[in-house]
Amino acid sequence: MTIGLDHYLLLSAVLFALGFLGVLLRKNTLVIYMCLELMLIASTVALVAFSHFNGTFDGNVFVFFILTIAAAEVAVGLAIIVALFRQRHTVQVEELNQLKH
Amino acid sequence: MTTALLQKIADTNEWWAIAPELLLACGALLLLVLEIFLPKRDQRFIPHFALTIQATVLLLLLAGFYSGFAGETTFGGLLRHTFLRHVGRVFFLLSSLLVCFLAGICLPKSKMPRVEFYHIVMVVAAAMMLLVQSNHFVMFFVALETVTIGFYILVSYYRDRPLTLEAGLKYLVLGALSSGLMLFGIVLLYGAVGRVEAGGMVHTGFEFDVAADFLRHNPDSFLGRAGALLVLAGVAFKIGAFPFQIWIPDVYQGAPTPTTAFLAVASKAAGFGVLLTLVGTVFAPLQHLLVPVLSLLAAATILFGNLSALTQRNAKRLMGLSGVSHAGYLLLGVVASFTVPWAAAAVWFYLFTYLLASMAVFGVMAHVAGPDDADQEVDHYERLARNRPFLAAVLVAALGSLAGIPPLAGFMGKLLVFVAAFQAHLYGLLVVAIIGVVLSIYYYFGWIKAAVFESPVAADATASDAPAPAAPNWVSRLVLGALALASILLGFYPGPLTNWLPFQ
Amino acid sequence: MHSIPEHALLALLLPLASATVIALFLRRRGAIAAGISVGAAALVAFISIILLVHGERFSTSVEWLRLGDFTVSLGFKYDDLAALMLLVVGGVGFLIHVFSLGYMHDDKARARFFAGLSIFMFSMIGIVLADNLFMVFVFWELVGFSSWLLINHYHEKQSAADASKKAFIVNRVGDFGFLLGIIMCYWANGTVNLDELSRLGAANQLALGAAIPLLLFCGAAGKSAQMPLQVWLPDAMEGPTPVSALIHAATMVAAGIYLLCRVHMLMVFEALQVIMWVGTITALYAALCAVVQRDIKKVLAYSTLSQLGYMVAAFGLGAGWVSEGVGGGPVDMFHLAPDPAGIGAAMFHLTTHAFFKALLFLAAGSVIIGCHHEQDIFKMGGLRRKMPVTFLTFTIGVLAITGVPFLAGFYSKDAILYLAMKNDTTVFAILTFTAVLTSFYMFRVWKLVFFGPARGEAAGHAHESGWTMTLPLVLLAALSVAGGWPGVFGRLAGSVAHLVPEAAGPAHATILVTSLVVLVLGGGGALLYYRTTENDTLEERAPFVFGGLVRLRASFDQLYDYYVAKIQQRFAMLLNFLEQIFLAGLIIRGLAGVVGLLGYGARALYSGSVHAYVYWFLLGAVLLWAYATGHL
Amino acid sequence: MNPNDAHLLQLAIATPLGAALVIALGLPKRYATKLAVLAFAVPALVALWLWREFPAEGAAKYFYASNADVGLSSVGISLKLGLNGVSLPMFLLAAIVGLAAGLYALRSGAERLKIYLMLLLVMQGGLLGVFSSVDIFFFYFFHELALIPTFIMVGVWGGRDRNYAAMKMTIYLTVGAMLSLIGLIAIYVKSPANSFDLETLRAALAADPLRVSLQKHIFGLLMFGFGILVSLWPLHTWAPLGYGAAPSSAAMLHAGVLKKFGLYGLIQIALPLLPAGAAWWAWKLALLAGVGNVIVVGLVTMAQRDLKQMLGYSSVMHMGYCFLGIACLGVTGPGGVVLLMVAHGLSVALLFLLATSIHHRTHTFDLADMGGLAQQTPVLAAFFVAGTLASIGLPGFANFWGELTIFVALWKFSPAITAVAVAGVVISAVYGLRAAARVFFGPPTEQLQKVTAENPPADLAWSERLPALLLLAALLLFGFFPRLLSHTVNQALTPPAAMPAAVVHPHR
Amino acid sequence: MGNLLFLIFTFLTLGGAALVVVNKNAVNAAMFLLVSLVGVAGLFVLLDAALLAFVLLLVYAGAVVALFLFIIMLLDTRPAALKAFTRPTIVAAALGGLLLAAGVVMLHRHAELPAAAPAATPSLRDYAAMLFTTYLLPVQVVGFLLLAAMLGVIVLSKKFAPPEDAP
Repeated sequence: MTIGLDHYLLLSAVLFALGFLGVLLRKNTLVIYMCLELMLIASTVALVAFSHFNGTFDGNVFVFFILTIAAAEVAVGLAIIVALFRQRHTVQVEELNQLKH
Repeated sequence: MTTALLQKIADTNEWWAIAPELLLACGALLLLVLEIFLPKRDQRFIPHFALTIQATVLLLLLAGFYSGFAGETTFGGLLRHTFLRHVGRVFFLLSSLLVCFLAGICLPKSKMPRVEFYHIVMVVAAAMMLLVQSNHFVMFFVALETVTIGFYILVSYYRDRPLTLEAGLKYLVLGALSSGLMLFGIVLLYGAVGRVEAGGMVHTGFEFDVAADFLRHNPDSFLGRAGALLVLAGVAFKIGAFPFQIWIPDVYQGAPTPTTAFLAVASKAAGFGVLLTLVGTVFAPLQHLLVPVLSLLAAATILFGNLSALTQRNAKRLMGLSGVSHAGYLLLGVVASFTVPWAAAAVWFYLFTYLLASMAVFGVMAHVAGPDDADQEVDHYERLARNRPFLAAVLVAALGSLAGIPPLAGFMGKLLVFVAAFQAHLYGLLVVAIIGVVLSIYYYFGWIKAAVFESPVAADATASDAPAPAAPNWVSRLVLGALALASILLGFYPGPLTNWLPFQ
Repeated sequence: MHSIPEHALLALLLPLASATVIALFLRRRGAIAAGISVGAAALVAFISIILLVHGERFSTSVEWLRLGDFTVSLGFKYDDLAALMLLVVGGVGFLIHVFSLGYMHDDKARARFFAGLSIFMFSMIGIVLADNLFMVFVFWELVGFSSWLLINHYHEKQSAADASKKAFIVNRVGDFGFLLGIIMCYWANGTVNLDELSRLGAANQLALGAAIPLLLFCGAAGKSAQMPLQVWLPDAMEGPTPVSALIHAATMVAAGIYLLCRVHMLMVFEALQVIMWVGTITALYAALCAVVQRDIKKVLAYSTLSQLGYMVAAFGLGAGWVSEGVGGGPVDMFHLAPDPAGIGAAMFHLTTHAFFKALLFLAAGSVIIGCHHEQDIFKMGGLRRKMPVTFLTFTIGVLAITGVPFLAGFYSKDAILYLAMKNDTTVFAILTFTAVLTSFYMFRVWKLVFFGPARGEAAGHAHESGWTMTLPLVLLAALSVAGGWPGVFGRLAGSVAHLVPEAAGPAHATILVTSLVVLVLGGGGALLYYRTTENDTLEERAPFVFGGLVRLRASFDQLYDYYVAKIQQRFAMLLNFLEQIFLAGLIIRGLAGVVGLLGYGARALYSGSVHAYVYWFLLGAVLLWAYATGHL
Repeated sequence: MNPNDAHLLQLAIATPLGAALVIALGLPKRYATKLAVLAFAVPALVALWLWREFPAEGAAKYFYASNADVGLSSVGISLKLGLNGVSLPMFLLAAIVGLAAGLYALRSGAERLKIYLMLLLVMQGGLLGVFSSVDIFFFYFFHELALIPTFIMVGVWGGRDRNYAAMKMTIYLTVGAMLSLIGLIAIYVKSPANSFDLETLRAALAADPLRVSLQKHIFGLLMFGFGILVSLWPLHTWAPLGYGAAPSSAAMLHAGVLKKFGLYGLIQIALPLLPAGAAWWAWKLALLAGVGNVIVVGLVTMAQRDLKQMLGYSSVMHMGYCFLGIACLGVTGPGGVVLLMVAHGLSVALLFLLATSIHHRTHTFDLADMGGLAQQTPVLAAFFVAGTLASIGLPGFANFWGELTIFVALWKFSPAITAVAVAGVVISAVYGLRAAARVFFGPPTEQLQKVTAENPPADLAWSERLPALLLLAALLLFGFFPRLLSHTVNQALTPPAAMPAAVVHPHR
Repeated sequence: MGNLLFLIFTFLTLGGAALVVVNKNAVNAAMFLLVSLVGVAGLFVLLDAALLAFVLLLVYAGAVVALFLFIIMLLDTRPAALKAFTRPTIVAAALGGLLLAAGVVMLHRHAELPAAAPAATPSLRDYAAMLFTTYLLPVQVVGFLLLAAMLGVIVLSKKFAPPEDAP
């Protein structure tokens, strides 16, 4: 068996789905946030794989941007979560439903 | 890749073409510098400075500078300038200017730092301007994420308020989720296209033209279709199309009013600018695929937005939900733009009228709102006509325009979109749109009723807990009056806008 | 004034001008208003005489309205029929105007009254002169309006308000058929111009059928108060007495007869049969009702009804004349115009009736004024000496109506009876019996009012009226005497007079004897039977008969009241209920409610839970994904 | 004046709108009322002048025409104004009723009179615009311009139930307006003319008619859209409620003039452009209007106890005649409708005006509480009776000609429907006279005596009398001389090809 | 060899990710995230993108996961505070999982991938050339993005007001 693009793509898709599932399942905002990061990582795996197998290089460069953006996103997101924790003393999403209807 | 080639590419980096964005970004930086160097008591002038920069750039744009690149691509194909995208730039600048104006009213009510708000608004505006001009998925994603992350901050700006932070968190989670979806879509597209060699250069699916070319030749490519639809999902989040509209009311309610305005107007418009760009370039070959999807989205969005707004009594949520329905009407225009070329201009026309009216409403809200930004009930508008007749008049004009009542500008927007839709044979959607318009009359009119028609019983009951509306100062009067007047005059004489927009 | 048609126009417009001037400027100046109105009436009377004497007969018309293939013109058709009618209207109208000067002298709303009279004159003359049916209809309605206005003169009285309303609405019911008939005629024949219709009739090109004449007859039945639309006329006596005399006795109610004569060319056998029977039954019914009335005006009203029935019957009898003369089968009759003998008889009686009934009413008015607005004949009595002129003239009127030889009524009634005898024995019998009744109730009134002791306070202080009231009485009395003489009527009616059937030989004798027997039977019976007491002799001696007649009289009113209150109004209430509850409530509010519920449902989906929102995104993504794979 | 000179027409529309703007910008009340009078009077005078100067021949053409670009030429829209034989009477109607409503409003004692006048002026501008628009988009646009103030006036200055009434009216009329807008857009999109200009559309569609099925659909849209606006049964329930709540001047202008928009649209736009569609719908329309509007609503009117509601329902009923006239197609029926529109506009405005005047004196609209008012206010009674008689179609008033013409035309369409329609005349007489009698005649009720004892009712003041007189005079004028209206209408409606060469007069 | 490595890294990646999802303790989740990232980095190496693997580890393992851990510690959430899943949640999650799995299967089955066209391993110089010529503008934008994010973090956490809202 040769490991080909389809395997990488499958891997990436499973990783993406796992991330999504995590977002669905978990109630801790921090973990949810990690799962969201997983989804981004999944995309980068596919991107790098495509770059490699298609012989194009731009995908790899794009990963740089994605990683940077993800870092910024994490920073901001964590800041929000911390600020929220200060106000509400919880990071459980089911307790964060004051805004509704 | 030779150095010469790279040099050639570097030569296409025409910074002059994005001078407005640069000016804006540098202005934003300057704000920070000023904050550091100015003495504390002079810092209150920084917002004025921000407004001045934006106004200047806006005037430059309006005067026709930087529109000379129409039809060209710059930065090695990262950006493409067309007149319609130039219109988008003007739009974002105008909305950021007005948001800064709103911030000037709202921010002093809390104890938050202010300069950062203006900075981020300006950066986001610049990013939006780049976003609509992008011609390349990398550029597109980077600009989009700049906008999104900027909004994360802006939404949760009142970090001492639980509701604001809750809104921030919801926006964060769902925004990141949609970014993930979109990114995966981009990746799939990239993968599907693979390597394309043309003119001695290697091209990839990141480039809009290349991707479009691929889709034209492989309209059934699963990766291409799936990628396109996932990208669409990301855009749907931005514009608040069903079922990705679900975050809107919570976030709108919790966010500071200026942010809400920015989200409602600029973010939505950015989404539509992007959508128009995408369906006009990359996804144009997928018409057979996208028209049904977008039509369904439009119908569901219109119905769902209007129905859920019907009984809503919180003013900010109401604006959000009604904004959802506006997204539906705009989608109608987008669908029409596949077959009717001028529909894109009609969408922009609609967006401009929406901007004028929404900003006027948010301006009034900024005055009526009490210290708790999230608690803005429609009932608080009781007796507004008696207490603040000017605000009531502006509100009536703006809401009427949003409802699409002639002779206000919003009606013209709807008219153009509907005519385009009719020409595109979208009869079913038109029926839905009309049902939506009729439903919308109920809640807009309910709001007007609360503000203008007096019901003595209700006035007594709610007078106690309703905050007293602030008196608008002369700047507010000027701005709000101008917005309302524009909403009215453009209804009578849409010429200034229609002649400017590329309708032919 | 250079030409004759302009005279006619002047006759039409003078009363209108009078009414306009009064309404606009003279609301509070009753005396001047009265003067203007009477002046206008006098001029009209004068013009009508000039026109009659001048002898020129003409038609003229101008376009009034044109829309597509629909044209209405405004025109005059002044022939002998119109001349006669104009004279009756103008002459009698003028006399009644004069009478009103005295009668209404103390009325607060005198100006309105005279304006109303002028409006009426205008409308009535319009009917008389109209050359086409649309124009007739226009003035027909206006006549109805003036009638409404004048009945409603004492509007603060509930009964007057109700009576006027009833009159107008019942007339509208008749007009419903009338208008349909006109429209049908318009499309069937292409014209409603009377001349054109005559020409077509002469050329046998008319679209004939029973529908058009019967529909037109609806209008006539409404205005002339024929069964079953007779209910309004007795109630209309709520108006001032001159109004009763002018409108509800002499002229307006006769307009139905006049109309029938105008459209005789459209008549067919079946229609005429119907008309004849309606007239006959009305005549009998009204006469029966008149017997039990206590109110002097009501007696006269029923008498008017009865006499109108005579005229209608006379017109209808024209049909039989043809069938006898031609002797063909019913198929042939469709192609033949009816013989105009009916017209002659009807118009003849119309004219004489106008004279003597106006006289009777005015005399009754004089009595009422004399008795300080007492109208109950059982509370009068002995007025013979207190009001000699009134007595004398009233007597002439009674004699005329009962057909005493050589008075006007004698001739016209005989013409009708003769016609009936020749054509239809049953009708003849009924009409004869009616004539007996007529004599009976007229002499009853005569005796009760003028003879015996004064039975009421008011009658005791009765006094003769002033000259403005007695002068018209005298003039009308003269006409009631002479109006039927062949020499006079022939002069007045021109060619119409030639149409009047005249009995000759044994028939003549039969009729003469019949009418004398009728007179003696009815008149003598009443004079002998009734005692001048405060109670109705019939009621005392034969309560069963009396009660039956009263019930007969009331039956129609009860029926109508039942219909209006129980059927029509309840149906309206039911529809209103359905409208409010079902349409506005259930459907509209229900729909709004359902939409509102949907709204609440949609709103509830914004549950505030991030997880729920993520599921929404999942849903969206999965749907899009499935669509991309082609599974959707 | 040159009939091709458009300035006066533009002036007539611009004056009220301009005055409204000036008042909105904060003119003191003293001047505002004076300006309002002027702004109502100018269009009336101009309308009279234009009417007088209107060319006697060729009324199918638009005179006083002008064309201005508003920046919507890409979708075939331009502000084209002008008057033809059909719009001229309607324009005149709008001007007269507007003047009457304005004069009445001045003395109505409304709170915040300035804003009230301003809204009324906007409405008046819109109304004048509706009937002088040749461009069918602007035709719609001006209608909405006039409609919005109505809602606000009902909501702010309305009487009983004003909140619910205003809301219901708004939603109903929006539905109607949207449907008709879609219909108009459909015409634009489907026609080869690529223009909203009615003249261009007529020429284009005469040469190249739309497919029959398409015509059916579009006509259906317009019929129901306009039908809601004109209160076609069973879509009428907004009308009595709305008019019951509306302040007098708004009710006058809406019921009197604005409501005619739909009928006018059907006659000017739908019938000539979509003849096949019209033919297909005619029977359905006639049944709805004949049975629903005339008979059912007529009977419902009879059952009303509230004077204003009754007027509202009676107005709905009379619209039934108009629909019937339209169902006749051709010239006569629609021509009759134009006459009836003008007449009904005048009479219903008069009645709404007087109903309010009655309310000022009796403090009630409940018919059961009234009676015998004529003894104290004979002039008011006279006016009201005149208005009632006009509305029930008495000859001498303009309404008669409209109804008569419609009936005549209807017979050719269907004798049975004609009978139904004419039966409506009886019904209207019943409720009309009943109401007049209830209010004015007979002895006064105890309730009323109590009210009048406290403040004895004065007879009609000049401020009420003048507008009433204006309306009544117009009714009588057109009642006596219907040709003043019908002449141009006839010319405008008669198709040029079918112009009869020799008119056969039925007289010698 | 390549296959084996691929399998190992895949196992690390997916196993780590799965444990992130199902683990009850946030600290453990962060650690498993790290494991997953290491797997991904390995995959990057297999795909001739060693530089990216390095950056990934640097940025994610070094910064992001550390930040996560830091915050988790700071907030001191109790791992035991997790409530049991309710039945609807389980059903919904199962359904969601099924749908996601179906999506993955779809992708695997339907994807028609372009023929492999391997190219030379990019060098650091290539990256630099790209980033500073073709993608210069995005780089600039990202710079502003980072600045804005930094400012945002400051605004959201800095003490600028009276300390009454301190935790």
